[in-house]
Order: sequence, then structure tokens, then C-alpha cells
Amino acid sequence: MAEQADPGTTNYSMAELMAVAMARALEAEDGNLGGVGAAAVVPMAAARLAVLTVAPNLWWFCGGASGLNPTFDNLPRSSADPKAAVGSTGKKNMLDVVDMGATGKWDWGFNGGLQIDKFGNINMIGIGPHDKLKLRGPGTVGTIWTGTLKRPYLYSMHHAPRILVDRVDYISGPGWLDGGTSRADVIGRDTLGPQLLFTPICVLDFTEDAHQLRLKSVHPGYDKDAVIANTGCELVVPDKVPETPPPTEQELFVLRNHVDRDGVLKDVRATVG
Amino acid sequence: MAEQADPGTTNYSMAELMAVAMARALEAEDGNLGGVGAAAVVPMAAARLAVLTVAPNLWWFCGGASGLNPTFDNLPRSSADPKAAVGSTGKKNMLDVVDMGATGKWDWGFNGGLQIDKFGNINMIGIGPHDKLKLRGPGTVGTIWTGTLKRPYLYSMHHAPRILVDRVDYISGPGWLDGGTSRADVIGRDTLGPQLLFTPICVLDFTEDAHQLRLKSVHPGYDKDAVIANTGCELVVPDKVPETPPPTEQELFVLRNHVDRDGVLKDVRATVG
Amino acid sequence: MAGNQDKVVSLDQAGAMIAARKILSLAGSHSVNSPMALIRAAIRAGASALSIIPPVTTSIASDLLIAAGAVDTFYLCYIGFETLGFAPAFRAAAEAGTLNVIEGDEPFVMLGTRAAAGGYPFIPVNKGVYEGTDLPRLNPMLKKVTDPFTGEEVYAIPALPADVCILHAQAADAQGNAQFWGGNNQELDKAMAADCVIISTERLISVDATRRDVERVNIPGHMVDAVVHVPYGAHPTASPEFYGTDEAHLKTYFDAVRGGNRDDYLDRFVTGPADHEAYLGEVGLSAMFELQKNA
Amino acid sequence: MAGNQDKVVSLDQAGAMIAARKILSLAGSHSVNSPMALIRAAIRAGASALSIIPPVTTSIASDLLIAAGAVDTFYLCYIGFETLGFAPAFRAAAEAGTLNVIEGDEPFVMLGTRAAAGGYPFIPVNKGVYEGTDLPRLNPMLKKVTDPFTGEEVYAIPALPADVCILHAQAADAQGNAQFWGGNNQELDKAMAADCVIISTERLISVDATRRDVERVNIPGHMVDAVVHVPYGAHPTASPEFYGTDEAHLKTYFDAVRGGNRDDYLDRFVTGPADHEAYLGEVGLSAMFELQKNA
Repeated sequence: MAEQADPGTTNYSMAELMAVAMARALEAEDGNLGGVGAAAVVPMAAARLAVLTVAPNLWWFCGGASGLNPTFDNLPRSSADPKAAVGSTGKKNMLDVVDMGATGKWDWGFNGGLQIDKFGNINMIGIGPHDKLKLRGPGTVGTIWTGTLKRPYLYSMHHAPRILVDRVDYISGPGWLDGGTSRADVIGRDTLGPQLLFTPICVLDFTEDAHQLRLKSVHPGYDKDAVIANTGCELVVPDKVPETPPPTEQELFVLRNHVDRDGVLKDVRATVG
Repeated sequence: MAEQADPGTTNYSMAELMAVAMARALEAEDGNLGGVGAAAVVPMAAARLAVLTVAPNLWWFCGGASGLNPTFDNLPRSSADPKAAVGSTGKKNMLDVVDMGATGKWDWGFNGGLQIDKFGNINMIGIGPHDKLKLRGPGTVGTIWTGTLKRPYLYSMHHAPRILVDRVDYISGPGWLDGGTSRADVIGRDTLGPQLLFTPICVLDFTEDAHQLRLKSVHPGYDKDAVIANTGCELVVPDKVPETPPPTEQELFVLRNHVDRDGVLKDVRATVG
Repeated sequence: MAGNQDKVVSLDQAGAMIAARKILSLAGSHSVNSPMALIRAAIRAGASALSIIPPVTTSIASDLLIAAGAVDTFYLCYIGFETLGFAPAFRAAAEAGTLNVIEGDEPFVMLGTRAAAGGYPFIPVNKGVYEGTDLPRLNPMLKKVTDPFTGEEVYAIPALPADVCILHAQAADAQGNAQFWGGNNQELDKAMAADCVIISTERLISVDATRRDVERVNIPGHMVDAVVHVPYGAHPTASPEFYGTDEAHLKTYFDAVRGGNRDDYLDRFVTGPADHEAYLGEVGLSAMFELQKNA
Repeated sequence: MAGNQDKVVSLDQAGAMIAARKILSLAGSHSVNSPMALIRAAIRAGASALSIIPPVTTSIASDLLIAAGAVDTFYLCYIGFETLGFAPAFRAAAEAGTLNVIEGDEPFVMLGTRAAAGGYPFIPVNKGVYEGTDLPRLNPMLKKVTDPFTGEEVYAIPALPADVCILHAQAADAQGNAQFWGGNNQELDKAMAADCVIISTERLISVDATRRDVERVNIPGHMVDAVVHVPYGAHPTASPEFYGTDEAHLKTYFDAVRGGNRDDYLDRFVTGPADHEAYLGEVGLSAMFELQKNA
């Protein structure tokens, strides 16, 4: 059964660690436009932190409240909270958000899933036969845009064999599909599949040609074996896997004083197993 | 050659007379929603005057400036002038205006044409063969919505044989088409064809079954014969045709003090012949 | 519905108007600006066998209707209770097979609504949108159409018209001119796509007040059939600039439904209270005032 | 074009960007908010063989480009000079057969733009829209398509993407976040339907000023490629809250082109002045200030 993920220290929470790791990855997107959706408190924190640290020119859209580049320093629990739009430089209509999905104008975005498979495909639909789902998922929301996003990023607040599976029951968000050239063949060559996957215990990427899930770094307090034991799919595990560098003092300072003054990330639930 | 229309008195201008006549007609539309488009200074004045006299619950959309139910008392020369939206209770996007055309949600509207024929069809396209137009018209704008408007109204600032023709060269705004049941047959029974046509010398309506142009009243200073002489199509002319009642003192007071304080309607050009 | 200059009705009247219709469209986003008082009124008025077209993300607004047994068919894009978990009534009904779920998504709901708003019979989408996904297989309402300009086959999303659209506004006047503060502007298309539009509002303002601040008007009154003045009418969801989401109340609901005590919740908060004022009494006015701090 | 945080370019640079492209989209309405300084710059930069997709009503913005010989193809909805009469250069070129006119209309231009903005290959329209009119016969870009949901044949309007969209804003910041005061909101879809978006602005404001008044932002900067600071950049058309339409100047233009003296006008106001400041000198600053009274 799932247990609360342990960041291996009392210096920061697991959600804080994940937000920091995700923020760092956004350095590669500086100047590019992306977004976070519903139920996305950690990606929201990551985008705001990235702007204040490694990606000052990041453009980001904040879900339901619809703000572009908000400057909140009290992280809301929901992107739909109007306070998530504080200090925005613009507001987007939901229709425009969809239009930009359909026209492939989003550079990056964070998405999660009920299930994520070894090629980074996402399932938000459910588990079991569709006419009699064993687990009825919450619906696909914007996961379909992983097919048109130039570079999708994935995350899951839970790392468990039931979530990281060999093959998703349904593809609501296309990843690298069957790996290899399959995504390029089916969707076209304008977009890439998932770049990274963040979980409570590690960061994963995808191999260069097969586009298969590969362990990239393990969070403090966990090791390779813990990752393998809690993963339901085949995993490429290099001989040497570095530790995810823990949040620096500066990152924690900015996170707690300019992103999340209320400490919302202290009690966001993240689980293992 | 066309000459300036003479209102038969120095008490009011021809454009003022037309605005008053058109405003009176809007009594039948009290509570209903309609609009005026581009180059529509007289319909704008008429709608505003109607609200202040006979149709207090009229809903009307004012063209390019996009205001609903504006309360200007300085009539602008153009509906695109931002001052045309003064005091509005709402603004409409152009897309919504089109959507409402396509879904048949406009109750009434005023439209004009390069040519108007005996069944109230409108041509804004031009005169002559389409690949070599003798007169290139300004384009159809919203005249196409006469097909979905519940009750179109027509007007022309010019009354001449070249304008009121037997058959328009092109239909950009469908009227009663070929008369009789043809409009109902082709477009459906949800909308009616044109109700009235206002010109500088008369008001016309359409016969009940054939839906053919019929003289309804002649403006002061003109008579039946003048109308017939300046009309290029067959016209149903009843034995007795009343005079259009001239503007009352109260109508002129409201028009000049609450609709058109700058006297824009004093020099709007209206011609005969 | 332009004509009437005074569209104000009582909450009970609005509930009966909703209950008389079958396809119900909602806006709001997640746990913000949901027309909760209208929903409770519709349940009290006996709404049943509804088809729900929700906004792209929905929470208690839809789940409560399902919990009350008022829903047959649900056009799904996303339903959930964020950090609390899956929508409990939705999940139970879907897994039990008592709810017909249309497996929709953002383009399906947004463009189906846009098509209905604009009178397009359908909207064809870019080739890339559904490639590589299982959606076309799972959603029989998606069909292929041949693009007459290129000869290519593309997916078509049908227009999704509604019988009635219910919305919660921050301010509206008696003509129905309504302001929605915050959110992502799904309201206008939702209203245009519906035969009947009913608006609950925090503040009922004068038409002159509307004219003073016309740039804030999101829906012009000619599209609106009824206006209900319901302060705190979005509770337990948030009303921007008035009050924040009542997280504790959401948890009360969530725990009750997941714990098999949905009737207790319905009795106490939906069917039990005689009117909206009684509901607020049950919630507690001091709790309501406390939520204002978090607006 | 999100990346760059400073998109400010000179008017000459913007003119060259426009002149390097072929399908030009304009917003503004009639003689309000036309990007006239950009248009003059594009003519000076040698713009030629353009296809113009105008707003639903256009006036001197399009007619001047035609007068300058820069236009091959014109997507017509409505062009005119209101009380002055027909657009003189358009009419002469169309009647002489030197201008390819696409016989469009409101649904064609608006929905073609919407389709391009949203990535729909086309938009099918309600059956009633074109019935009884000659438009389908005169506009070969309208095609029939079979509605896969009903089997009925309906008309389809193709997406009308543009290479470049030029707009005049009342305020914009260096990131391209732009405000359009007044008008009927054709700008956003126009911008989304274009590969490149260039905005001239009355006021160049700080990003902090944008944040202070975000509800006025109509186009977010990530859609914008270049911003040009051009006070009086809409002259002789109006700039809402800054100045009214210069009716006398429109008549000067109208009389010159209709009277066969278009080159005199072009020399004096378009190709002659060394820059925008020289243009304003030719118009006369006191005349400009006078127009402010009519804003």
C-alpha cells in the first residue's frame, strides 16, 4: 500500500523537492511558452520558481484562473483560484488555450496521469474494459495536447507499480507511443515526446532512440533498488545514477518567500508504493 | 441625374424625416433585438430615437463601435466611432454578431443596397457581369443576414430607377426572392422577408401574398407620380396613398436634443433620380 | 429573450425552470464560480435524467447532481476534487454503470460548445489532435469527415447545444447583463449554445451601474432568460472577489459521499433547508464571513 | 514568438517585415484603429503583390495599399468611405480588372479567420446562411461538404491564414502585451491566424503598467513578433480615447484618388516624408491636437 513519500530530511518536504527539480528543468525552456493545468499545485510552484531563478524569460499560463506570467507569492492550492492570476501580464480565454493546443503553439507543459507507461504515454481515462471500468479516471482534460506540445514534461505525485506501467490501458495523452520512430510516424515530426518524468523518488528521462523510460537521478533518501521495486514497467537503469541535488538554500529561500509563503507545499500528498 | 432630396419644408432635413419615419416603425419591435451596421447614420439615429419615443424596451446593437443600447446624444457620423458606444449596457464581439446571424437570433435590422428589387432583394456586389463589373459595389458586409433576420427592414438614401430595379443583378441579401412562397421554400419559414423600405421620398411595404413592393406613404413635398417616375421597377400603388406624417414637434425636440445635438442629420446626403 | 426588462425570478422559480429541461450546461472552473444555489434548487425541484455538459474542469457542481441521482449522461472532460481525490459520486456511478459517460476532452467540449454557439453543425479539427490517442475509439460522437479543400479525412466534433445553461455571476442587472470576475471565459459560448440561460448573481445591480462599467459585462442581457439574486450562491465554491472556496465544506461533502453517507449530506444541505437563507444558516454565517478573507 | 522580452523595432524595420510577406491581415474597423503608419512604412519598403484580408469593414487602410499598387488580391467584405462614397482606388482597380477580388462576406471573413486561429481546416455553416444568395456562385472558395452527423450538404468556409497581421493598439509594452480600446474585438483571432504579428501603439508602456490593468490586455505578448511605438500611428483614422477620425484628410485622399491625382497624395503623405515625424509635420501638429477634442 502507498506510503507517504519521505524526502529523507526535515529540511524540505517532498513537494518542495519536486517543485525545485521541476523548476530547474525549465531552464531549458527559458523564453518559451508553456502551461500548467488543473490540480497542478506543484507545477505552478515550479514555473513560478523557475521565473525567479533559472528562467527569467519563461512564459507560462496558469490553468483555470487563466493568468499569464502571474507573480503570486502565496501559492494557491488550485490553479483555478483567482489569486493564481495575481500580477498577470495577460489573461487567456479557454478557447484560445484549446486553439493553441490544436495549432501546436505550446512549447512545453506539465501533465500527469492515472497511468504512465515506459514510453511516456498517459492515461486519464481509467483501468479495465471501457464499458466496465474497474477504476473510472477523472477524464482527459488537456492531456491530449501532449501530442501537439513541442516538448511535454510529465510528473506524478505517486510512484507505484500501478501508476508506472508497461502499457497504459488507454492513451489519452500521447507520449512516444510505441517508442522508436512511432510518434514521428503517427503524429508527425513537429513535436517531441515527453522529456522528463518527475516522481516523489526520482527523475526519469527517455532513451535517445528507443525513447524508453530511463532513470536519470534518484532523490535523497531513495536508491535505484527502491525505484525499480516501485516501478511497474521495465526501466533503463544506467550503472551509475546520480542523486538528485537537494534544494539549495537559495532555492528554498526563494520558494518559501516569493512563491509559497503560506507553506502549501508542506502538506501536499506524495506517495510511494 | 440625381438631385438632393427636398423635404418640402425648412423645418427639418430629409435625413431627419427618414430617421423619424424609421423610428416610428420600430414601435413594432419594442422588446426585440436588432442592429444597424456600417455607414448607417440614419438607422442609428432612428434606433436611438425609437428608444426615447415609441420603443423604450428596444434592444439594439450599434455596428462597428459594438455597443448595445448606447445612450449617445451626439449622433456620431459612423457606427464605428467609439463615441457610438457611449452608455452601452454591453459590448459584442464581431464573432458573436456573426454567430447570432448564423443562428437566426436577430429579430430586426436595417439594410441598404446598391440595388433593391421589387421583392426586396438586395445587391451590394455590383452591376454587370461579375468578371467585368460596370459598377464594383462595396461588398456584401452583413446583408447576407437578411436571410436569417426574423424581420429585415430596408432603406436607401437614394430613390432612383437605377437603385429600385425590377431584378437585382446579384442577391447578396435575400428578400422575398421571387415573391410568393419562394423565400419560405428556399430559406425556410423561420424568418420573414423585408417589412418596409424607407427612401427619401416615400415608405414602401410589400403585398401580403406576392410580397411585391407597394407604396405605403409619400413624404411631404412628393406625390405618387414622383415616386413612380423615380422607381425602376413595377410598383403596387393603391388608389389612395397617404402622406407620411411629418415629424411632430416632440419627435424633432427629442431628435435634436437627445439624439443628434450636433445636427449631423442636417447635412446627410439623400437624393432623388 | 431580449424583450423583458425585468428577468428577476426567485430561486425556486429558477429551480423549476432547470428541472423542466434535460440538457444542462455549466460554466465556472473547478471549484470556482459554480452555480451551486441553482443546482440545489434544481435538485429540490426534482431535476432528473439530466445530461450534463460541464466546463472543462468541474468538481462538486457536477458531482452533487450525480449524488442526488439527477444525472443520466455526463459529457466528461475532467471532474475531480483536486487534493482530496476523485469525484466520489461520479466515480461510484460510472463504475456501477448507472451513469452514461461520454468520453470527451478539451477540444470536444470547447469546440462542441463553440459550434453550437455559432450554429456550425460541427467543427473539424487539425489532423494532429487525435492522432495516437484512444479518444476516437472511445467517443462515438467523433466522426470523420473529408475536408473538401484537401481531400484529407479529419475528425469532426459535433455541435453540443444545451437546453439550459446555468451560471453564477459576480454582478448582474435585471435585464440580465452579467459580469463574471476571474475565470477563463467559457461563459459566453456556453450561454450562446443554450436555449435558456439562467444566472445567479452575488450582486443585483442597476442598469445604470452596468452602463458605468460596461467593459466588465461578459454576457449581454438579451441572451439571458432569468436572473436570481443569490448572495453566496456559489458556496461552497469560490466567488471571485467575494469569498474563497470552502475547503472544509468540500471535505465534508467528499467524506460523506465516499463514506456512504450521501443522504445525510443531501438532507442537511440540499433538500433539508427550506431556502437559501436556511442553507446559509446551516453553513454558518460566521464561516461565510471568514471565507471572505480568502477571496 | 514568446521568447524575446524586447520586441520593439523601428517603423522602418516593421515596414520591411511587412513588405517581405504576401498575405496581409488587418483589423480595426472602418476608419477607426487602422495601422496607417505601418501601412505607409510597408509601401515605402516596397510592399507588392499583397493579398489583403481586411476586417469586416475597411476604408483608407486597404484603399491606400491598393492606390499604391501594392495589392494583387483582396478578400472583400466591405470597403467604403461612408458618407464620402465608394473606395476610389479599390473601385477603379476592380473595374479595370487589375485587382483580384474574392467576393467574401461577414461569415466568410470572420469564420475563415476563426478557423485559421483555431487550426480548423474549415468551418461548415448553418444551412440557412447562404440559401437564396449568389455568394456560393461568386466565391469559388466556398465548397460543399457532407455533414457526417446528418448526411446533409452544407457550405464550408476554408481557413484563411495570413503571413502577417498588423494592428494599431492604444497601449502595448515591449513584450507585446497589447490593449485595443473600443472596436469589436476582431484583433485576437486576426493575430492567432497570422504567422507574424506586428503592433503599432500610441503608448509604449512598462510591463508593470500592463500588470496593473491586465483586464484591458486583448492580445498577450507571446503572440506578438514586433512592437512599434508610433503616436498618432492610426492617423487619418481614429485612435479611441486619443483622437477622432480626420474627416478632412480622408476627403483630401478621396478627392485626390478619384480626381486622378493619387500620385500627388502618395508623394506628399506616403513616400515623400522621410519618417513618421515628417508625416505629422505635413499633416500639421495643431491639426492633430485639434482631433484630440473629438476622441
